[in-house]
This record gives sequence, C-alpha cells and structure tokens, in this order.
Amino acid sequence: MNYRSVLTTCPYCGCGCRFFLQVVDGKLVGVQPCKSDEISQGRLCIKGYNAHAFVQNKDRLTDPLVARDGRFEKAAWGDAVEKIASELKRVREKYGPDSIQVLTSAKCTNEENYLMQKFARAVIGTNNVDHCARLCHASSVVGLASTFGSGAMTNSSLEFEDAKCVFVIGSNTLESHPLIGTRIAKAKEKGAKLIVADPRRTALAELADIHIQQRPGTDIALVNGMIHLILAKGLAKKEFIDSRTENFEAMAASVKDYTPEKVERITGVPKEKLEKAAEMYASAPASSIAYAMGITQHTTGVGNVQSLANLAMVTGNIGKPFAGVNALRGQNNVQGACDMGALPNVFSGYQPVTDPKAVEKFEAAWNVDLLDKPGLTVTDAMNAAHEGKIKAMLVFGENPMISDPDINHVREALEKLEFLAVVDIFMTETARLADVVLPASSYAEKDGTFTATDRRVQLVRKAIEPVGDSKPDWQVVSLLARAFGSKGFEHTSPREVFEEAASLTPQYAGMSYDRLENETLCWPCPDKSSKGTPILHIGKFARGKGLFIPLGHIDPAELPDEKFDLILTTGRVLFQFHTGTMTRRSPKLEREAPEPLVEINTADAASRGIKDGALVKVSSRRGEIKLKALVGDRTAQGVVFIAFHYAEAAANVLTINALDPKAKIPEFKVCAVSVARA
Amino acid sequence: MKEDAAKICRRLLDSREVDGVLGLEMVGNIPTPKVFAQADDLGRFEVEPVFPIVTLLRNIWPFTGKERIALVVRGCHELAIKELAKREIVDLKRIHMVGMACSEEQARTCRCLRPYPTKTDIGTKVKGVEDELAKSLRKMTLEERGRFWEEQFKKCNKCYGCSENCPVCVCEDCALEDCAFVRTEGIPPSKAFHIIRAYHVADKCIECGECERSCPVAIPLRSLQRMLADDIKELFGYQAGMDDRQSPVVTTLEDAPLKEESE
Amino acid sequence: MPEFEPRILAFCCNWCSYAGADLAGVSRLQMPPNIHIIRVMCSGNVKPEYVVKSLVEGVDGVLVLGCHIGDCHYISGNHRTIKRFALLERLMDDLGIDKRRIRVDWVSASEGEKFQKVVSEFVAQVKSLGPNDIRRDAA
Amino acid sequence: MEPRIGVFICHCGSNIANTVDVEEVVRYASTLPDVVHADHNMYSCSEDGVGSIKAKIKEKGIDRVVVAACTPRTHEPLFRNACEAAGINRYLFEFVNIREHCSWIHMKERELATEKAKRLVRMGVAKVALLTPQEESESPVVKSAAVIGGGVSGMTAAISLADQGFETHLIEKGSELGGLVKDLGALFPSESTPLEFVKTMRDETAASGVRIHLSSEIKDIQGYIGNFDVTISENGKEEKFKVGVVITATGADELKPVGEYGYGRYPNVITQSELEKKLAKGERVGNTVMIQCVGARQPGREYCSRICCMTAIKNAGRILALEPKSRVVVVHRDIMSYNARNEALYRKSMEDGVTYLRYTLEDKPRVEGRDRAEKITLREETLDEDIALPFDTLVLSTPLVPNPDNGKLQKMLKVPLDRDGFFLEAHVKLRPVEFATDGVFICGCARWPSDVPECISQAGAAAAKASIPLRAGKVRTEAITAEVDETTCTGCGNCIATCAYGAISIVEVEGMRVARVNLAQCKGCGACVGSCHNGSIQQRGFTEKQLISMIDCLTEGD
Repeated sequence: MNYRSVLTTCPYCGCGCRFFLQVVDGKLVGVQPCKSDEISQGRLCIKGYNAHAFVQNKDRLTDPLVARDGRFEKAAWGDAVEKIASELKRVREKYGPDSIQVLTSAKCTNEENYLMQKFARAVIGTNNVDHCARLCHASSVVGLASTFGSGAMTNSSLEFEDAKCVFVIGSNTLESHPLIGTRIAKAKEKGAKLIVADPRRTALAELADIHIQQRPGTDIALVNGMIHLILAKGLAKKEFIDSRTENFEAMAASVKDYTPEKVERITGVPKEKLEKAAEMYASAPASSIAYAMGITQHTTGVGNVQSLANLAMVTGNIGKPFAGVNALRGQNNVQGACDMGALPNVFSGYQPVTDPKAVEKFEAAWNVDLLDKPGLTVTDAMNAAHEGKIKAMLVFGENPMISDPDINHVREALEKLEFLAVVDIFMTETARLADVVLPASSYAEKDGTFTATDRRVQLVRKAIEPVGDSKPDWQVVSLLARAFGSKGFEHTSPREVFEEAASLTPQYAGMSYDRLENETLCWPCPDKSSKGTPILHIGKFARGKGLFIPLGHIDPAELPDEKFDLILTTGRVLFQFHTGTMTRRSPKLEREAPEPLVEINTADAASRGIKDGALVKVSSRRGEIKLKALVGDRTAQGVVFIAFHYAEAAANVLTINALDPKAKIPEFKVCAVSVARA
Repeated sequence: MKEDAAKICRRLLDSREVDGVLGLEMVGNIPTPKVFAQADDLGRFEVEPVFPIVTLLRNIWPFTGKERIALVVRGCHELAIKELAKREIVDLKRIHMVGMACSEEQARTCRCLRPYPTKTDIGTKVKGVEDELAKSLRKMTLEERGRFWEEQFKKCNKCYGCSENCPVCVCEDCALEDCAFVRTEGIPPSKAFHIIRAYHVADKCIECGECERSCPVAIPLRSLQRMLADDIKELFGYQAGMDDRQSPVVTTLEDAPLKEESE
Repeated sequence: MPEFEPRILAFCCNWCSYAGADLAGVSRLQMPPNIHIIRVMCSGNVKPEYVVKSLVEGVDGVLVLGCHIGDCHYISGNHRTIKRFALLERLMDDLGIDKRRIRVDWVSASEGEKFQKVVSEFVAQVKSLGPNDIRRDAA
Repeated sequence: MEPRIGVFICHCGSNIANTVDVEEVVRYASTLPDVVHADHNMYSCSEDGVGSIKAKIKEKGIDRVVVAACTPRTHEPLFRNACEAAGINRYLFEFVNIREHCSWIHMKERELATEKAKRLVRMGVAKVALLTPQEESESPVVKSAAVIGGGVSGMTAAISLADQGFETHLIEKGSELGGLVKDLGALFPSESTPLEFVKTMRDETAASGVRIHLSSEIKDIQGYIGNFDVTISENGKEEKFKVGVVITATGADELKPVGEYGYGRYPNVITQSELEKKLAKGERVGNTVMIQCVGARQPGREYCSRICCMTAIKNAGRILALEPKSRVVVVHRDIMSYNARNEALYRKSMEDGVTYLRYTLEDKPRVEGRDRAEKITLREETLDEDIALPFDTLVLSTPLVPNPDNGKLQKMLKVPLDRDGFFLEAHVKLRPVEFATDGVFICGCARWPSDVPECISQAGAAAAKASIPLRAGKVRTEAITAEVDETTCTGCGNCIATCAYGAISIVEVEGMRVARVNLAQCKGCGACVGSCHNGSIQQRGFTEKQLISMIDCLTEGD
C-alpha cells in the first residue's frame, strides 16, 4: 500500500479551505480535513468532503477530440493543437486579432490564468480576454475600485467570527460560501447581531436577528434608506467621514429623500425593520458587510456595490478589523484570475492596458508589441459573436451554455463562430459545440496557486497523475503558444510561471512558492518582508480618500407585467456548483439536489393551482423551461427562485441579457417570468 | 512526549514488529497524515491529540493487505479501534497500539471521561472530566431541551462532517444521504438527520467528540453522545469500547436484557 | 375550530397484531378512525428510522405493534423491536422530543379487544398532545 | 416504463359499502399516479369478482393490482392467483384492508371512514407501484431424516418414515429404546402391558430398517431444510450424516417432588410412576390417597400436565382391582379428563368407588405422620370443614417437565422453547407438529405432556409432514426474503446478530467483507432490515422504499 496525504486547496467556492487529498496506490480515495488550516480549521462543507469524487469520473475527457462531420474523433495532441493554431491564425489573418476572443477560467490556477491572458495579448495580439468574473463580481471590481481604489474584499474571512454586527446582503452565505457562512453563524452565537437582507428566506436568514425581505432589484433604495436613517439619528462617524473621505455632502443629499416611507414603497420592507437594521449596523463597534451576487448581478450592480461602500464609510466600518465591505467571490480562483489580468482592460495586478507605462512594462517583459485599447468582455463578446464580429473563440474551462444569460442567444452566437476550441475536463454543453476539444487536468493533477476571496494565495498540489491523456492548462497554453511559434512560454513548472507573474504583479511581488509552502498570504504582499495584508485601507484608502458616490434607485431592466407577472431570481444551492460539471458527477452531491426546482410562494402556487412537487412551466420573453415546483415560503410572494446549475432546465434560458453599463454584468437576479402548470 | 512516541515507533519499525506507522508528519507547519515505512522517516513525526486517526485507519484499512500497522492512540482511539475490531472492520492482530495519555488541559477541552488508553506507554493518566453541558441538559425540562437543540440544529448546513470524521460511523453508503429518511430539501436538514445519526452510532460511540470538533457551526454533539452513552448504560448495562460483547441493541432479550422497561 | 384529528400510523406484524386488528374488525369493536396500518411481516422489521421520518415529517403519532414477547412468529424479532425503541425513546427524550408520540405494544391474534384499547388510548393521548410540533417548519 | 395500476374496491355486500362510500374511493383512486383503472365489485372474491378483475387486467394492460377489500390473511392467495392467471407476477399485488381495519371498526363515521379508506388505498397504490416481481426458488432435499429421541413418539415417527422408504436415523441418549413408557406399569385402557408394547415397537423399528443409534448424543446440527449436517457421538465415537429433515421427539421427565407433602422424608409418600412399579410387581399399597397437581399449576410452574389425572384414574382402578377392600381417595383441583373416552373412564372410576375430593391452591392438604405419613387434612369445600384422610400410601401426581437437553438442542436447530422449557411449535392449531424453522418437526412430550395415543398420532403427523419435502426432493423457498446489496454492505454484522434463523453469514467479495443471505434459511421476517444502518439489506416486498412510499402518503397532503 502506498498511501499519501496531499495538502491542497478546495476547487469549489472562494472560501479557500485547504484539505488533504487521500491517495492510495495512485488513486484518490477521499478528503481529510486539515485542522491546522486557518480558514477551515478542520471543517469542510459537503462539497469539500466530496471534492475528490469527480476527479476520476468515467466521463473525464481523456483524449483530444476534433469534430468531423458533426462527430468528435480522437486526435493526437500535436494534431489537435496544430489545428487550433492554424484555425486561429487563419481567422486572425482574415479578420484581424480582435475577431478572436479568449475566455479563461476562474477554476484554473493563477499561473494558468496568467499564461492565458499572456497568450491572448502577446501571441494572438488582442485584449479580448475575460472570464466568468464578469458574471459574478465585475460590479465589485468596478464599484469598489471607484470608491476605495481596490476592487477586492476589504477584510479577511477569519474576521467574521469576531464581528459585532454582520450585515449580509444578497448572499446566501451558508450555502454559497459555507465556511464563511458558518463563521457568521458562530459570530451570531458569540453575541454578534446578524442582519440578513435577501428576498429569499435562506438558512442564514433563519438565524438572523433581522431578516429584510426586499424586492429584488431595490438594494440601492434599501441602503440609501439605511444611510438616511443613520444620518438622521446622528449615528454617522463624523470624524472618519471628515478625515478619510470625500464627496460626503453630495451623497448625503442623494439619500435625503429616501425616507423610510419611500423606501418601504420601493422595497416592500417595513420601516420599523429598516430602522432597527440601520441602528443595529451603525451602533455596533465593528460591523461587517458581506455581499455576493444578490448585489452584483443587476443592471445597477456597480451602484449597489457603491451604496454599500457609502454605508460602510458613513459608519467608519472600513480599514479596521472585523468590519469592511466584503465581496464574497464565488469561485475558488476568481480573485486570482482577475489579479492575473484575465480581464480585457487590465494586465495582471490591475495595471490598465490604457496606461502607457503599464503597456511599456509588459511589452518589455514579454518582448512583444501590445495594444492599449481594452478588449471585449464575456457578455460583449457573445453579442459580438452574434453580430458576426467575433469569429473564433478559445474557451478554457468555461461553460457559457449554462452560465451566461439568455442561453438561446449564446447558442446562436457560438454557432455563428467560424471556429470554437474548448479546453475542459468534461464534455460540457459548450464543448459539444466546439470544433476542437482538449482534455484538461483537474486541480488534483497539477501544482499551482489559487487566490481565495479574501485575497489569500494558497498552494494547489498535485496528488495524482493526469487522468488519461489530459494535460494541465498551463501546459496546453504553452503548446498552443509554441504552435504559433511564440517565445516566452518555455516554463517547465508552475513555480516558474508564478515567479514571472509575481515579478510583474506588484500585489504578488513578495510571494514565492517557498514562502507559500509554509504560510498563506493575503495580497498586497509587495516585498519579501511583507506578511501580506489581511485588512485593506487601514489609515488610508488605496485611492487616497474614500469617495462617496451619490446614488438613486433605478428599476431593473425588466419588471413583471400582466403576462410575465413574477420576478425570477437565480442563484445556487449548497450541493451543486455552477454549471454542475463537477458536482453533478459527484454522487453524494448529486443525490442531495438531483433536479432543478422552482421555489414559489405558497400563495402564488395556490392561485395557479400548483401543488408541491408538480411539474410546471416557467416562461420568459426569451424562452421556457419545465421543472418541478417547490412550494413554500422561502421566497416572498411575487418572487420565484431557480438554481442555475441544471442543464435540463437551465435558468439562464429565461434570464435577460441586460447589462450594467460599466461592469457589463448581466442582470441574473431580476427578470419577469410566468409560471403555469405544465 | 512526541519524542517518546517516535522512539517507540522507531523501535517497532526497526524490529519489523510492524510494517508501517500511521501518524502525522510535520510538512511546513502542517501536521500531515502519513504511513511511515522506515524508522528514518520519523524525523518530523508529530502527535496531535485530536486528529481522527482511527477514521483514517479505517479508510485505508482495505488497502493494507497483510501489513501490520502501528499508531499512537489516545483513550478514545483505543476504544474506537476495539469497536471496529468487534465488527471485524479492522483486525487487532495487525494493529499495534502505542498508548498515550492526554493532558489535563486536553481532557478538559474534550470533556473526556477517560483521557487515557488501557495501556499507557507515554504520559501519565489524569482524571476524567464531566460534561457539564450534558448534565445541565438533563436538568432541563423536555421543552427547554427541545428548544435548545432546535436552535442548535437550525445552524446545520449538512456538511456530514459529524459522520465523515466519526471513527465508528462505518457505512459506505450512509442512510442520512438517502433522501428516503432525510428529505433532500436543502438546509438545514430535518431533525431526522440528527436523530438518525445519533441513533446509528449510539451503540458504538466511544465519545471521542470528533463529531463536535468537525462541526463548522459548533453544535455540541459531544454532549448529546454523552447523554446517549448514559442511556445505553442504564438500559443495557453496556459501554461501547469497554465491553467486549456484541452491541445489546442487536441481540435478544435473553442475551442482553433491558435493564429498565420503557413503560 | 374542528377537533384535532391526528394522523396516526401503526406498524402491525402480520402474525399477531395485524391478526388482532382483524379480530377487532370481525368483532365490530369500534375505535377512532385516525389509525392507518402498515403491515409488516414482523415488528422487528420496523426500522426506528421509519418512525423518526414519520414524526419528523408530520405524522402525529406512531404505533408499533408486535407479538407478545415469547410469542414472536419469528422467534425473537420483537426482542429487537423493544430494544431499539427503548433506545430511540431515550434519544428523543435527550433531544427534547416528546416520546409519547410513539408507543410500542404487543397484541396477539386473539386480542381484538386489546387492539381496540391500545388504539383508543393512543389516539386519545396524541389528541391531548396536539398537532405534531417536531416538524421543523411547524415552529 | 410507467406502471399501469388497476385498483379494485370491494363493497363486500354491505359490509364495506354501508360505512365507506365506495364510489367516492373509486373516484379518488382513479386520480392517483399511475392508476389506469379503478373499479368496484359487489364481492371481489366471488367468481364474478375475480373474473372481472382478470378481464380488466387484460383489457387495460394492467401490470400491478390493488384490491381494497377484507384482510390479506384470508384472501391474499386468491387474488394473487388471479393476477398470475391473468399473466402478471403474483407478487405485483397489494391488498388494502378496508373492512376489518376500516368499515367494521368505524361504523358510525361514514365520512371519516371514507377519508381513511382513500388514504389506505393511496398507500396501497404507492406501494404497488414500487413492487418488483418475485420468484419462489427451489433447493434440493437430501432424502433422509433424523429423529431425536427413542421413546414412543420417536419410534413411531421413525418407523413411519422408514416404511416410506426414507433413510432414517433414530438417535437415543439412553441404552435402550422405549422412553417413559418402558417404565410404566400398565397401559390404559389397553390390554397389553407396557413392556409388550415397547418390545413390539422396538421390533417394528428394527424391522423397518431404521438406523438406530443408542447411547448417542447430538454434538452438532448445522444447515437448513433439505441439507442438515448432523454430528453425533455414539458410545463415544463420532459419526456424521446428512439429513433433509429433523424430528424432535426428546420427550419429558416426571418431576420428583422433593420436599412436597413429605416426599423424600416418608417412605410411603411416592409418585405415580413409583406406584406403577410397585403395582407391576404386585405389591399391595392399602388405603391410598392421591394428590393431584403436585408441583404444577402453581407459581413457578403454571402449566397443566394433562396426563396425570388419567394416570391417577388408571392407577386407582388398578389398586381396587388388586385390593378391592382398599379405599382410594383422589384429592384434586380439577380433573382433566379431556375427551369423551377419558370422561367415561372418570365416571366409571367414581362408580367403582374411588372418591374424588377437591382442594384449592390456597388451602393445600397438610400431611401428618411420624416415621411414616399417616393422614392428610384438607378443607372439604361443600362441607366447609376440615376432614382427615388416613392412608397407608400417599401418591403424588406430578407433572412431566421438559427434557433438560432442550436448551442445547434448541440452539443447534434454531427453534424456540416456550417459557416452561418445552419446544414451541410454529402454530398451535395451524402448524402443530412443525417449527417456524422449515424442515424441523416436533412430536410427543417434547412439546407438551401427552399420553401414548396422542404421542402416536402426533408422531404420525410429524412423520407425514416431514415426508412432504423428502418425497418432493426439493423445497420452494420463500419469495419474501431478505437480500443484501453487496456494493454498499460494510459487513458490520448487525444483521447476523439479529437473524433468528442463522440465515446470514459474512462472505468475502473482492476483498471486502459483506453479508449474504441463504435463501433456503431465510423466513422473510425482515428483522435484519431493522438492524441495518444503511439499507444494504432489504426485504423483498417490504423494501424501505416501498414502506416509505406508504408513510409519505400520510405526511403529504391529501
């Protein structure tokens, strides 16, 4: 018996739990929690315990596949890579480099994302590189950067447990970020006040002191209402506002008419509740805001985030322990993918492509000419493909056929492409449309780093050999680059890639694999002596002074009408993850949540003659799906909820491709639907 | 202590009394599970009182073939191994237990009644510690107890850590995962989850407290198990791990009479 | 408000208690209609998990009826029944759940009257306890 | 494929229909999932009723049937046969009892009874949808038998089996055949002496070809119907043989009532069997008092030994025949002269001059004497005063008590004993000479104190029953048995400890230890299921899923 325990980082959400993969005779047999891990402290969620389950699944892609006459045929690596390179070159020659879009993946390591964006920029010659952060926290990156100067979670995950008040808004934390959610639950047990604002009665809401059930898409009004009350009651931290921020007066003026009565009209939240919440949040010695996609996935996503920044600054809850504005990032490495510059407008470390100095720096490092014009986002790219402006896509580990809004539109867009290559571990719904599919290795088969939601960089370690003939994405990118004849992709290990990335990324400059062997580091970690920075904006905001931004309520893009009379809001369930490629192949997870359900309020169900468990049809202007109804009071009247994991009834068939103008994030959380018996 | 343990393990390996030592090795600052095959590997050997080493032993046991395995056991580990051996899930003949007593402080943290193994090779035995929470729960009225657990179970996010890490929760395919008994309806799970889990381990729970330590929301499951162990003792005169006989729950009244009729 | 009519489940073993229930029927012994019998071959077949599930999901009371100890058609199936449920009842008590919603009793094939008595008493008891409050969402 | 369920609700004339709104139940049933046909019959069990069910099965392509009528305990086979006749597996049938368990016990509550009947039907439909076809399988039977105990019962059974041509082993602990009878003084009312009787039987036994094992002890019995391995030690030498069936005829012993009424202290206080020996030798006993129920029908030993009264009547007659001048008084609590022949003998005994007096348990006779017992004093009920009865001999009628070896044998055969220590048959009326465990039979005093004619008839019955599998050479095993999912079983052994029939054992499959059920031994009680924590063992026809589907009918709304 050859037994090994390999410490690595969880591939699911952004909590960043580390655990031991259990390997016996070269096979993964289980997951053992790690008691010395700071985040998990020897505890995991059900996904963590099952994080080994999908790795050796029989569905894993094991060979490169090339589509011929509508069927996939096995191909040699060399041939498949050559095919991709020649097709991309052909398209580049014919339509120019900006006709090609590269989608990287928040599932992949920092090293891989670094190489992918480098490949797009330095090899193909386009800034058209983006990833699914667009769909989750683009609003945070824009919103927090504009107010604080840095688009990341301000405090560390560890601090929730000792906060005196936690205000959770638009986050189903116990399900989507279980090990952060449980810390919040423990904080509550230690005496902290817990306010949960969510249109759904989530498990965390059940534990809350106050559960605010606002109408979807009315968050700015809600937060403005709170700020209005805080100012009116004299609970604002004047000293902090004066010394650390600017533009307060404009913001104060903007909330002036957000009286509790008006807020109640917009949000449906009783004013007593609003008052209690405002007081609770403002009077605690340290109040922490945790938010997620309930805030960001709106046409007002950036505004929503900015309003939370306003709230935190008014009460001085920023730049100190157990407080902050904490964007909970949904993917294991969505923070890292952004850090590594897998975004159309920035190089790694958020160095803008429009900044000549940054361009110069990267041109020098990479020894190529670079563009200074931002590229296309995921959402823009789909539209562009639909319009015939994007002709080829190279997709690493993303599955827009489930994850993107208005899937029918996505399908049309992808079908219009002249060439689509997908690199993934499973045959995803997107891969099925591809011309070439390359088999990637999973997290358990490679080394690298993930950056957790609280900017914590942690090692990923190889536990087993790549399954089948798959290869880690970093090697795939190298192969592609070499097929283009490009230099700069000669790394022999992720360690070497990390060294290059860290040398060009100021936040990571002080990090190295040697250090990460023994510690986890929250960026910014500017030099070797730095211990990392768990709390941002202490003493000074990244942008200097915190900027208050005046905001007002704007209706969502689509509101219920006579025909489509209910609001659909989408989200996750604890047991599944994103498009389900991994969790749905983990038997214990799939068993917990095997089928899509539409949660509907008892009254709405009764008026439509829908019984619990009955098959129903949910329709929007963009399509319809059939699934079973879960009747209860988890959602408020007028609101239905569908988890988006399920291809057989993909919620994103229904969602609207309406974007926040700045962040380009789609409004997954609000669209109008009708529900009827099927 | 750690050095004493390593010394004994080194001797066991050198003398080929065992083929491997299941234990922890310091990798960086993280104690990492490992099977030490050579005495020379024991340089960074580590002992950690609360590591669920028996769960690990159980998980790798089917792969061990004929290998003889040594491990450092605390009082609870020893009893857990005995319960597993009773069910022939592990084979005592191939297991060498190096007994280690827990410190007073550890006993307090664990609310442990028996913080030492029968044969203590390392350390000195200290007195057991009562579970005050279990005591106070007993004193509550039925309604108060009901409310207490209601509040606790509300926090549960169904990670299954309590059963995943339990050394004696042995089923491959757990009944709790089967929607038949505990409906898959998201979180928190119904009370059936907690009742069935406790019921299933009741007659083999050796009160290591791993269920509670593994719980991300700190449900005091240890105290529940404490109460249940008392119940079993009262009903059947039986103590898991301490008694060599079969679990009284599965035998006839002749073999193990009920001490007290429930009516 | 109409009187609370509890829903009660009874597991009856094929050989004794089910036959006892049959005899009660043949003898036209009247009893409250709250009881629903599930026939099993032996009370030893009744997993405590069934009872837990029933109560947690809203059945108001569960009867488990078998042969008298010593009379089990399967020799000693009911020995297991009595022990399992003794343990389950203790566990429920530890968790603050009213164990009076469960009753384990023995009814022989010749005890139609005892069947009637057990059912009537149990229905009355569950009525006095009121609707099942074990269910999570009942709070 | 979706199931196609047919539901048939029975009026049972007015028995059901008077209380339950049958049409309403039919209407409700037709709305249930997978129900393709719902119907009602005046009498489902009538030829017409069964005929129409069969016809509907074919017409509507029904593949599962629910009948809601009376009790499955009487009518299930009928409808199963109907299903089979109509071409569907007989186990795809579920019986819902809405008569005994509904209409007859809620006669004044039509509305609630109808609602209940609907729920019961719903439960039945939920279960039937999940049923799977079952087959009864066969296992071979070794054509030989073992009879344990060489008394009258054992010899009779052995002769009967041997005469039918089956190899038969008769195993006797003592050095000669004959059991209790060989020590009797007389057989009553037979003319032949016990010795003659026993000799005849011994000769017959030998002649029939029975293999007689004397001075033999059972060391071990393992196996199940058709395939038992018996190990005996015959005169200290071990012998093994295979048999298909086992008949238990281990008999019983007379209680020696030491300490009661001066027994053991006075030489003239003796038991009935001691009396028989004296009478056989022609000894005179003089005036005699017999006390019945000594050591029986009292706390600690509550049963009636049944045969002692007739023994007393017999021996009283014999005393009078030998010594017409002697006075014989029988002091009793009740005379157990069951059946007409015995009743006539009792009457005749009274006519012959035997006096019968009653005593009560609360007021037992008292014995007085010095070197010998001289008289008893008892409260005469009708006179309501104490009377003294002097005697020469005091005879105590004591019960037969179980063979002390029963406990050992019970464990080997996996059969039960009753609380008194006698073997317990499967059913007192329906299966009086069989055990719940197939292939093991019982006769004579091993079950219950019996007189010679009873022993002979029971032995004949046991042999007849035992010959059924022997003649067939095979047995059909239960269809409703337990089965193990070996992919999920952890081999924890709970089920093994729980099984009363020893039907489950651990086997190794691909290096993993898992439980396996021997279908020939499994009786289908499902107790093992109750002990399995992860549902790896399931009972066919009563699986977790099936039972839970029924529970769900009660937890979900109507």
